[in-house]
Amino acid sequence: MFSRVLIANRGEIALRIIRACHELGIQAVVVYSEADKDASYLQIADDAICIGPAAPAKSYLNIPAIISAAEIADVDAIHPGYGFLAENAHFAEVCIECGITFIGPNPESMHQLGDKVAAREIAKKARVPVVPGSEGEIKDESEAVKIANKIGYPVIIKAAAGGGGRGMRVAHNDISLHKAFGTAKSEAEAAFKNGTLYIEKFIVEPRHVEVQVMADKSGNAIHFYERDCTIQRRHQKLIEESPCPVLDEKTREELCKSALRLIKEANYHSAATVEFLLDKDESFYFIEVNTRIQVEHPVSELVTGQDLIKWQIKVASGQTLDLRQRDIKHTGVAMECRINAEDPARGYASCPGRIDKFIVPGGPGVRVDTHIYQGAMVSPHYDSLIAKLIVHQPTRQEAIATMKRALREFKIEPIKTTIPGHLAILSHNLFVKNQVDTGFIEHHMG
Amino acid sequence: MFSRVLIANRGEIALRIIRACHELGIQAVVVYSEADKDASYLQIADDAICIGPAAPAKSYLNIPAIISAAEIADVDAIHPGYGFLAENAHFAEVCIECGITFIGPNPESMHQLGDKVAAREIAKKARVPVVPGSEGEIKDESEAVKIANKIGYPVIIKAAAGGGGRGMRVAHNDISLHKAFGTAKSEAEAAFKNGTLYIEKFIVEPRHVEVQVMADKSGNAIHFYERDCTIQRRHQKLIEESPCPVLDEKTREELCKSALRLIKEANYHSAATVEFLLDKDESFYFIEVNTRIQVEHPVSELVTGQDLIKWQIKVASGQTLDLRQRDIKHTGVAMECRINAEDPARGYASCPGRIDKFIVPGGPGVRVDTHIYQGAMVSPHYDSLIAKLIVHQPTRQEAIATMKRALREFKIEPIKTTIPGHLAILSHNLFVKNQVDTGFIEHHMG
Amino acid sequence: MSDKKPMDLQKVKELIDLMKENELVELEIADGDMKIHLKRPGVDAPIMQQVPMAAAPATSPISTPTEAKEKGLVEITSPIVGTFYQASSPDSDPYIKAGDRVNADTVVCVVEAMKVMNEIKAEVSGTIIEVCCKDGQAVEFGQMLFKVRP
Amino acid sequence: MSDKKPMDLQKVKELIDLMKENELVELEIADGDMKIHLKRPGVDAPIMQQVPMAAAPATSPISTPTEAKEKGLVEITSPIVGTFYQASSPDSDPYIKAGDRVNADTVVCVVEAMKVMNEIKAEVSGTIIEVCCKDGQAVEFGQMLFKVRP
Repeated sequence: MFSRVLIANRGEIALRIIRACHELGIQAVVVYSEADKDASYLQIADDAICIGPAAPAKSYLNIPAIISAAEIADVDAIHPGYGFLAENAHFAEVCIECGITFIGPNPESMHQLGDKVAAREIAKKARVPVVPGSEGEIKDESEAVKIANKIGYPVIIKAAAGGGGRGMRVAHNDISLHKAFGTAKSEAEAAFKNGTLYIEKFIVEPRHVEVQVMADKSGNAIHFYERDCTIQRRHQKLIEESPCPVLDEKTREELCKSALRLIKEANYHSAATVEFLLDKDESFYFIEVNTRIQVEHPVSELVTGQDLIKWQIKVASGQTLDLRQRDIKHTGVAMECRINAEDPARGYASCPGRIDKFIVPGGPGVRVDTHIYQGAMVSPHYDSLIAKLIVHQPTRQEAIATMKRALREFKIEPIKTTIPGHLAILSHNLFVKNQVDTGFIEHHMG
Repeated sequence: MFSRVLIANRGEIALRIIRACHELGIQAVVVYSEADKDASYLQIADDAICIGPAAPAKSYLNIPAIISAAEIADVDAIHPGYGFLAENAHFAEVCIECGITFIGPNPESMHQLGDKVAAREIAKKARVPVVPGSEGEIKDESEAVKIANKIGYPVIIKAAAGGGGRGMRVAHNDISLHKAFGTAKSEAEAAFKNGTLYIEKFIVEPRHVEVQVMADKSGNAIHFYERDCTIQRRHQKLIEESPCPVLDEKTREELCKSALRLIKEANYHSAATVEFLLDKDESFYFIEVNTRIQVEHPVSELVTGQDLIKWQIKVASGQTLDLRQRDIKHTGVAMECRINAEDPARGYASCPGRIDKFIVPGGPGVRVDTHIYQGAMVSPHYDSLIAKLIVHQPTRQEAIATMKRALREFKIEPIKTTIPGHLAILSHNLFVKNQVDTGFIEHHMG
Repeated sequence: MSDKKPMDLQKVKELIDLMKENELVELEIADGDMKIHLKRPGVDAPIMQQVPMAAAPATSPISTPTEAKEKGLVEITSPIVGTFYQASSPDSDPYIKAGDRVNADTVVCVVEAMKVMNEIKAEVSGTIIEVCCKDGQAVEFGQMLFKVRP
Repeated sequence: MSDKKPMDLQKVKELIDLMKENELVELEIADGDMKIHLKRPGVDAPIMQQVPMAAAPATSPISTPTEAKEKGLVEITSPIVGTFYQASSPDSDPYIKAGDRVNADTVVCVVEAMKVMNEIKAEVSGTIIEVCCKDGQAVEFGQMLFKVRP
């Protein structure tokens, strides 16, 4: 096992990793930017090293500074958290070259699974359902129409180099597809200097479901069941829960096993999340793999009683996963609300500032992961997540009741947060009755 | 089910009961003294009524004021918490006379089990082992010697009217018994104007083990396993854990079943704790019943996944315990540290004052029950408990590791607390190796 | 300072008294070659600013004790929790009303607690300025019932 | 103030007492060629007191940025994380020592990061007053390396 680990991240996930290290008897060294010099977790860490100014490019994304900090702190391993360098295969390579273990997958599988086309190929090899569509580039409109008629409308055209919705168009019939093809192509060329397009079946009003997986370096892999992350605003998850409340037991088992097959096919080790779209008929389609620990991992920890960060550290150090799949029990319902510092009245803009009042909820069934304290500053330089409120109860109805009372207890002043929005969602009939899809926030909570 | 409950208590247990009420959809009304007017849980409650000045006799022990508050608040039931009026049978009677449900046992069983001699008789009827001794008063020295020789030395002489150690003497042989008898008798006469003595076997270096029980009004009763509360200072519990780490499975089952037999024999309903001394040879002896919820109840909640306060409210409203004993699973190890505002350098005197810094631990496996917030005043009028830190992990070793990291995260300034003391106990070899008895603090942590 | 025109301290004192009486925070006077500029700390502002957010006292959801007692007035507060009645029975006249003179032993109202009518005495002499509760209203311990000018 | 008419200290003291008694924060008097302007820290002091304990910044466990810069001195801080060396090799003389004059382009030390020796320039002209790190010491971003009197 490692004796000293460097945490190349900030905020709640840095604190989360310090906790795991300390419980494993490992020293934890954190890096920080000048903007984070007053963070309270710096005092809990065994060492803290300033690596640069507030701008992420000059600190948390600054590979030479982080490696240099790791060297002077004399650590065995680096945990990248999520975001920043967590999915940067080059960073993982540099760690290895410097003789420092990267707590995550090897660079090759990170690179391979990070590429959507390559990941899709692996999924197909592993007999995991993927969204039907063109295999690679479509040459012209007539090929697009042919494929669309084969897989059935509606379809979505996407830019191969794409992201952020640009070069993306939905078509419901041949006529709209002709029009969409041209628009998408010119958008893609303008935005990415690459007009390559591909086509996929468009899943209408899907749910977002993902499977938590962990694999060791000896080829053992287990899953920790699924999380439902359907409640999103502009592709940002807001509420996550486990189990997915609409999944029947058979589909659920097949979903989890699919994720495991994919991960094994990729010779992957460390934590991963395999993301799927769940259609109204309970068909599920693989979309992508996140080759890191995720914000919402506590949801799976509560329902399984397992500590995913500890496992991630243990398997990185070479320990085998001495757990069998049947040892992982799923008990009750867990739910997470992301408490972000953002102002609904200003288009959910991040709402930085000093926190003058901070009263954290507690009591039975409540877990809070936060690096914030009364008197802390919320920095405008980083993302707006200030706390994760996670509850665990025997039933979904009880989990919602506990979450609501905990949200009402949570006092954060004077900045605006997502708390009132969460209370509105949790009280919404469609949420309570599990009749939501990824468009719920846009359509019902505007 | 009740629609509105009055909470006749303060501090963390008042907040705990508000949480349970709100999760059950019940309105919670709290009473408060002038000293507690700034308590943050008053804002979470549906109503808060000032019932008197700081002195407990004029507020939290003031039965007419509390009943009057219950009447003007128009509640269905009163939850007494622990301490104050929780074991006052007269208060329970007044509630019933006023048509308000008392959330606790009926006054008769409270009265009966509150009387140590009567409770001992019930235990014997239920075939629950009691500490061997004289059945009632011993007339003179020669009878004392006769009984001592029958039950075996060492023995302890106690005043029937006693308490606080007065009129109490340990004897190891006939000679010291003769001497002790006279001293105890005159002490008892001086202190209680009642020289009645009885004699019991003196259990050397016992552990303190208690069983959590819940019974409904239809005669169903189940247990929630045991708690070990051996770590005490001057009979004040400091650390509690479940399971008892030295109990073999067979003894444990017999212990829990004994507690259930006793409770059923007493026709008891509501929550109760049956306390035992555990001898080095794993013999256990009934000592008393606490006819209320206890400070350390969260330990049992974490290992069983049950909410004891909710059950207490549900059975008081007449619901049946729709749980069978085999539904209550015991998972992992839970441990509680009581965080008291007290100063070890001043003989553990209570340490009231304003809290200028309050950073609560969080993350996996950690539960915090506290009514304190940054800026709160710790009142000198009430007991020194400011927070309960409870952890839950698969093994005792992991529970200790989590507790230690959580204690180190817990920042409470500028007042003195039990946190450094807890860290010392948790690091002590004898505690880690389960070689402690109720004298541990006095003998090893001086 | 000129020895020909000695500064008139007495006048400055008078100006300050004027400021206080009128709750001025700043005063500046130019008179020929004479100029006086006086400034007092804001009466409300600094006090308001000093209350940290976290320490802002939770107000009782049912009633708030008077935060700033009115000058020269005395409060009669409820010594018990209960229900406030202005008269001994629904048909009787109120014990007192605004404008009435009371002395220490004057019964001003009853507060019913646990079916017992507790007569509340003024315990102060003076004139009732305001009846602060309505007939039949629930009152807390310490809640203001009447304002009295002694 | 005129040297012919010595300042009347006694009167100033009286004015100060007057301010204190009356909680004035500022007083300005212009009288002919005489002008007095007094100010008490009343306005700022309460603001200082208002800083709650919790806001006391956590200091970095490894090193603390200078909290109160010494008057007139300039700091040379490390622009990168790494290991501080005073000389280019173990056998060489230090680039500089206390008392040496430096200008903006003078190399004052190297900071090794990822096996690369980064020469650090003074970027200021002046005299080295103190070398704040030891040879071979780990330094953070922003850590003070030298004090310079410009």
